Amino acid sequence: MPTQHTVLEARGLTKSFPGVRALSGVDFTARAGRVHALLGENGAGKSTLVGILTGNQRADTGTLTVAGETRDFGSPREALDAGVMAVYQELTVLPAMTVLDNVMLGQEVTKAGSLSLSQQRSIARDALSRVGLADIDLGAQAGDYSLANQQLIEIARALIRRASVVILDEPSAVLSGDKLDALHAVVRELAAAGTAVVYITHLLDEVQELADDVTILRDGATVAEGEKKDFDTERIVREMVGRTVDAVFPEPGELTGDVVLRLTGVVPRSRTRRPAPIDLEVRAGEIVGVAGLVGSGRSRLLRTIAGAHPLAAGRIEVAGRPIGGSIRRALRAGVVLVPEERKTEGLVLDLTVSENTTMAVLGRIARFGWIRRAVQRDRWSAEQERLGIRASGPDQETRLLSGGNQQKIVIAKWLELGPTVLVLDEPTRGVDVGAKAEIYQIISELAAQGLAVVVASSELIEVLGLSHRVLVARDGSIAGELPGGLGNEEEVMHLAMGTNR
Amino acid sequence: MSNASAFLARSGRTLAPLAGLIVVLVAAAITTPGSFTVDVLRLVLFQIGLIGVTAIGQTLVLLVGGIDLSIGAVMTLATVIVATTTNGDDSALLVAVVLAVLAGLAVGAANSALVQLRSVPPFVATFATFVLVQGIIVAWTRGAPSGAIPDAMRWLGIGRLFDFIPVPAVVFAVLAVVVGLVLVRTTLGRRVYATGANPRAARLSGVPTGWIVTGAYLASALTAVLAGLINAGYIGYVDAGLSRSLDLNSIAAAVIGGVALTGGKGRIGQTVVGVVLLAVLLTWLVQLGAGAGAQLIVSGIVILGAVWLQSGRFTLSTIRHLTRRTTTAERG
Amino acid sequence: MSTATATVDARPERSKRFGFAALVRGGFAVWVVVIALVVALSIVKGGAFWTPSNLSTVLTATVVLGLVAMGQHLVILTGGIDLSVGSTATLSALLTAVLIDAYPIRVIPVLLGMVVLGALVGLFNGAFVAFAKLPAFIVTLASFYIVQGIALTVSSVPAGKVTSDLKNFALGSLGPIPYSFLVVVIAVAVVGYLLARTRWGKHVYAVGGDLKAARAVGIKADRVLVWVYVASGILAAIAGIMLAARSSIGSPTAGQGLELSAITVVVIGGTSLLGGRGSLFGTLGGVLLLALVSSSITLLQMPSTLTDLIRGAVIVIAATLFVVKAKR
Amino acid sequence: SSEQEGSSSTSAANADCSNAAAAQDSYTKAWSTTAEELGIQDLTPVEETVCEIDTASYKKDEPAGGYTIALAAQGPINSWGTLSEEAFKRHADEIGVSTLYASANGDATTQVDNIQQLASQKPDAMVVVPMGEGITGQVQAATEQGIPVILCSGILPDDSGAVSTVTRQYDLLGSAYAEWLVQKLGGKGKVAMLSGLAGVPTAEYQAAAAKKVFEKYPDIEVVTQQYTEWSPTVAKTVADNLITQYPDLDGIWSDSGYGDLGVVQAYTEAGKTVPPLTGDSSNAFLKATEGTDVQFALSTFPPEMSADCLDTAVSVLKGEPVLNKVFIDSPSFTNEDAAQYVRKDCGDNLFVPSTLDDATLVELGLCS
Ligand SMILES: Nc1ncnc2c1ncn2[C@@H]1O[C@H](COP(=O)(O)OP(=O)(O)OP(=O)(O)O)[C@@H](O)[C@H]1O
Ligand SMILES: Nc1ncnc2c1ncn2[C@@H]1O[C@H](COP(=O)(O)OP(=O)(O)OP(=O)(O)O)[C@@H](O)[C@H]1O
Ligand SMILES: [Mg+2]
Ligand SMILES: [Mg+2]
Repeated sequence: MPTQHTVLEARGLTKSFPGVRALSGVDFTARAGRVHALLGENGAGKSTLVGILTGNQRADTGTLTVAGETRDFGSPREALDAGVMAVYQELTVLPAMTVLDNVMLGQEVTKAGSLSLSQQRSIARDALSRVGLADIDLGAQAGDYSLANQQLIEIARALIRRASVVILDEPSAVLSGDKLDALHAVVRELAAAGTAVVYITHLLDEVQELADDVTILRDGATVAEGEKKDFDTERIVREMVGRTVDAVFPEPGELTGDVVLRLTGVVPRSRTRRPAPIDLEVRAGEIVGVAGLVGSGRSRLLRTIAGAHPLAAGRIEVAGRPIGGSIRRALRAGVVLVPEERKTEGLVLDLTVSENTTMAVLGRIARFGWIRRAVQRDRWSAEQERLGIRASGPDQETRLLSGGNQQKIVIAKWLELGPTVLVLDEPTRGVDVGAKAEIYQIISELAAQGLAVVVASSELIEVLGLSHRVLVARDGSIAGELPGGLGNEEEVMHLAMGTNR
Repeated sequence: MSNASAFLARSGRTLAPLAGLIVVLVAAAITTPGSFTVDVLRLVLFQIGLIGVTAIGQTLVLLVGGIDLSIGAVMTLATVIVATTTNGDDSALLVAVVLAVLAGLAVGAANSALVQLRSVPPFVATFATFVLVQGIIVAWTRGAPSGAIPDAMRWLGIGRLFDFIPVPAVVFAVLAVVVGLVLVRTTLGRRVYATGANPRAARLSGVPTGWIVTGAYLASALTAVLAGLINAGYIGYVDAGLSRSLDLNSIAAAVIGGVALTGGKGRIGQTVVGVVLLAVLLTWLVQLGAGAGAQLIVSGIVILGAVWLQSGRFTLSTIRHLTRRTTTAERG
Repeated sequence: MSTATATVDARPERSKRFGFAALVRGGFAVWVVVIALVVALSIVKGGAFWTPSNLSTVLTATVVLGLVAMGQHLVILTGGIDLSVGSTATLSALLTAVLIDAYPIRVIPVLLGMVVLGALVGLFNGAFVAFAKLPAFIVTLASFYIVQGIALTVSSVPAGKVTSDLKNFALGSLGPIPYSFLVVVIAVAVVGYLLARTRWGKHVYAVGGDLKAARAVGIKADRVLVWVYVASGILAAIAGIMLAARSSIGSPTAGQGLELSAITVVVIGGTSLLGGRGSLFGTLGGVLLLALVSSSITLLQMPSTLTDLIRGAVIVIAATLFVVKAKR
Repeated sequence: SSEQEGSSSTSAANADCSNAAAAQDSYTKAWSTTAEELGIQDLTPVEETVCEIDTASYKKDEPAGGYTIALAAQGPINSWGTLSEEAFKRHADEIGVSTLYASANGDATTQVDNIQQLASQKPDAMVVVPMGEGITGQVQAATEQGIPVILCSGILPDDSGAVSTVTRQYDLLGSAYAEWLVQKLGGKGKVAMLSGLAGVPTAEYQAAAAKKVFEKYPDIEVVTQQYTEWSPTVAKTVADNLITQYPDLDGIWSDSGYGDLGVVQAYTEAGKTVPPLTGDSSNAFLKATEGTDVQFALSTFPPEMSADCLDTAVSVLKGEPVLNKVFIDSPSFTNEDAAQYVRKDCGDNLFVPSTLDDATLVELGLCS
């Protein structure tokens, strides 16, 4: 076994974005030949740390030492030259380029200036075999492959560059089954060869299986660090969350209302396979959770309900009236969507907070098309108070707000409309812990006031904790239904992966 | 703190073209000292009117993330229609103007259809309609548009308000104020900005983005028709030769003023500054007696300089970046 | 050292290798139209279309546009646009004639000088795009004005004279193949090779496809961008040389309007203006389409008043059919 | 070699120059007529070698369907182009010639392709309306293929290989306008020059000839040269600027009557006297200045000369001797005779006087 010396060490890193303090004092050490699990809730700052270690971002303060030298990477290239590389959470696979070109990108093999195709092919073929993609067509466009295979392609790319530190940011998020096994084998292989592997994941089973060391971030700071043997799953969760888990979720209210939302034989349009039809009824006051693996079709189902994704078959009714297929019809019926991608779909970041808040009710704050600014300000103040939004004033640019406050503005925008069905997709993604609890509280109160709520999340605990009942999505359809409340995690996972019974 | 720096950045964006304007004015004062007269001012005002009207339409299209290269062709189309249908007869003017407006709307609709229904990049779509409209004019008039411009129209081009301000400048001012107010103060304007800055979010919020984009192209075509009428009124003839070049002035004006080519960012006020800068520049260059070559060179430098100044990479953010780096160094 | 791991399901999720979308993506769609047009012309004009002199006419018309379009193709692949190519070709044409002024001994140095000139214009564009991070549209619009202005300052009238060798090269042909076509063939070979078989070529696609991703894998994106504009400038300058050689003199209006034709050609060839996606094959099809259209208007003796109309209609139709759908 | 090519050899056409005296006479006559028409005392012809050439080598028996003659035209970008094309075609019908034609859309680069394309269709002869010197090489190529080329309404360098050039002389127009202006101003004053399009020979040659004339008079000051794009709109904008910048301007040399429309408007609207000006004779200008005391000298660059070009081409094919340069003699006049020329029944786009018959002009929508 190679020596287990420290190859990378970060001390006291801080980093602020407009409105958000992403890192506030992170310490981190990676050692050769070991798999180091970097853990933390959504928004804890893991990816930001990766960004700094790889030269994509610059720390505001703090020091970084790589192979004994103090470094301040100005570009990913400098980091790569120093032997630090990453497989990013956001894929960097270029869909229009071939698999071969993607794998070899940035590390092309040339002979006299000319790409050496045969050598490239054999190198790529070898790397792809190691991640389980031995049969992949090197000449096909990468965009034609599933997200999971693209993720593996990207990992194959990382294998070729013999880096001393390899960071994998949530590589398992889109993988399951054989593909996950293939990934784990590769990680072990890398560590065995003396590479320092930094492994970011939300799956705690993986930590137990793979990790040698553990570092836990909370709210942008290192809260615990040590060898894996000192961390059992319970401790990890406690350190990550910083409080006991079930205290966060408000108790789901009594169910008394009528059915508001009804789906009969709904099939969202799909480019690939035709999923089984979905039937669903949601009552006023009810919170229905949707769980599933990445790419299982949660978002697609939610978008279909809100009219943002076309319907291939079936009927969607609100209070008995059909609404399917059109955003504007859905909005008129009071079906509103808090989308997964807050920045690209939820908000117009260039506009002010009050402008975003009133975006869906422009007709109401205006007289003959003329916006009454006082009304706009009033609406903003009302929502600010109701949801506890922290912003400097009605004219603050939305871009400058923190994730949680931005998310609250998306919700505020819909509350202004007076919705009957609230559809939330990943409502707490990129939201810090404090704001998370507040958002849970808001969702639960809204349900109690008689809204029908559908909420999807990749965080199992969140779906289970919030909902009256949980639907489990698999392969674009609903694989089963379970009662809400914490404790069903394992069953949900079985349903999601199709491994039960 | 962040608010203050945001304010600085924002005012930097607005001040940059103003700074450019001042530079040009100073240059003019030095090189052609005789040109600071009331008469020259009137000339500048007229230029402002002529360039400005189309610049407003162009700004709307830029705001929704498009670009309109077909303006020059639509201007000529309007002139030709008025000349041929009226043949100088005042009583037929109304019908002619209606026809010109309809023709303009048809071009705007074609642009919008290409861009939205077929996802043709606006640059290519509007260039295609430019060539097509050009072709229609030539095929229709056999290259020699006949007819005459009614006298009633002349007022639009050569009239003066209070015996001084050229009517085109007044038309531009009114248009700028109206469009400016609509953009900033009405639901329509809000929807335009939302559509340009983030079409997906806007659509999910119930904004009919398709109609907004269509509206922008239609509005741009209408301002082109108006500019065509102003031109016809100014000279009183069908000047078909004018249409053979793309009208890049409207784009240049908006861009100099700081309207973003990427959509969703820019105020009419910025376009106005850009228009004034361009008008002063063009007038000054003619006054200077600069050759055709020098005029182009200076125009190019001014466009680049103005945009560079506002890019923020030139001044404020660079300074901020530098200060931040030093503090890091001190603490590190 | 590689441990054998299980093979996973590596079938493509969707296969877009066939069908209209794939045709467009691969740049084949426009060739379908080119072939249809050739068939139609063969039927209507019989042998007249296939005479060596007519073929040579069509091929000659592809030379200047083809050179400029290839540069534009590179720039558009990176998600940029180059409006200055027409002016650059003009300035290069003018200076070629003025500086050579019929002295054979000056030919080589002047031609090299023109290539350097093109590279300098490209460097100017590339530097502002890559380092000042200004939109390519504005940077190249400005240099479009500036370079045209310089050309008019050099001479506002046609001036200079190339040597008879240059002229004979530009005007001569070997049966249906004009000598000047050789220049395009070489340029296609070079650009095609650079794109397909060099590291730089791959990086061009990567920078256009996803700038952040390209940087993340260590690509020197700024450098790639600068070189792309330099290449475009050089190709435009060579196009200018061809313009001068064919005219035998230089003119300050020689390359007017080339930039828009070039952009049009690239787009109808199936290249996305958003960058990262496009085939050189399609761009060449676009060049041939425009050359065929303008030469067949004369071949078929269509009324001259319809020239612009036909050209406009072809562009609109081609754009409608062949533009790669932009993802919002 | 470090020698400049073609610098020593003089025009090859001179070698077989015959009957030179008569030809030369016809050349100087065009100058004296113009001088007379405009009442100019002193108009010295620019030196020019005109002579008769033997065309026996181009002689070709007329085929059954008549000769096929190609026209590389300017294209219908303005009424001049339309009229030029129309006159050519009508005359071709009259004399039983079939035509091929191509439109350059006003662009030299396009015309290069046009000439090659037309040549590939093997016409018996080709008439080219040159869009610029840029086409010289291609014209040479066409002649080398054995197609006699007649240049029409424009000139190219002597080595273009064209058999004959049929045009109204640019030098004559530019000089005559300048001399008239000088005489009007009594040899003393400030003059502005307004040319058409920068870089286009039609504009630049006339301006160059005018500058030579002005240089002869030390008291004439050319204060500025601007471009009008042959557009009254642009000309008016330029004139507006002239009024403010040079309030004491004495005369305006311009190559375009259509552009002059803008000048007249600008001065009139500013309440100033229109300075004496020059240009080609557009009906619009005559109509606009009717009944005013604007002083002007106009000459003509008749589009209908394309018919003469066609005749010359046919002569060449028949082996009849032609002149190497046929300088069209066409009317010039001043404001005093304007009433004779104005066509109130016709539109603004007409160049007067037109040799096309009224029916044709009506059909083209130029007259009613
Ligand atoms: N470019 C940015 N601009 C503004 N805020 C940002 C930016 N990048 C990250 N943030 C914010 O910084 C915080 C930390 O984000 P980061 O992506 O590092 O979290 P993470 O731990 O990787 O979360 P996840 O598990 O969801 O990937 C979040 O609040 C996020 O919203
Ligand atoms: N960025 C993407 N590019 C291509 N296909 C995608 C992308 N995102 C999702 N898909 C595909 O769309 C289908 C449904 O995805 P959907 O987003 O609804 O799933 P999800 O369960 O919400 O996953 P996620 O956690 O990514 O939001 C899947 O087949 C998936 O592969
Ligand atoms: Mg992350
Ligand atoms: Mg999702």
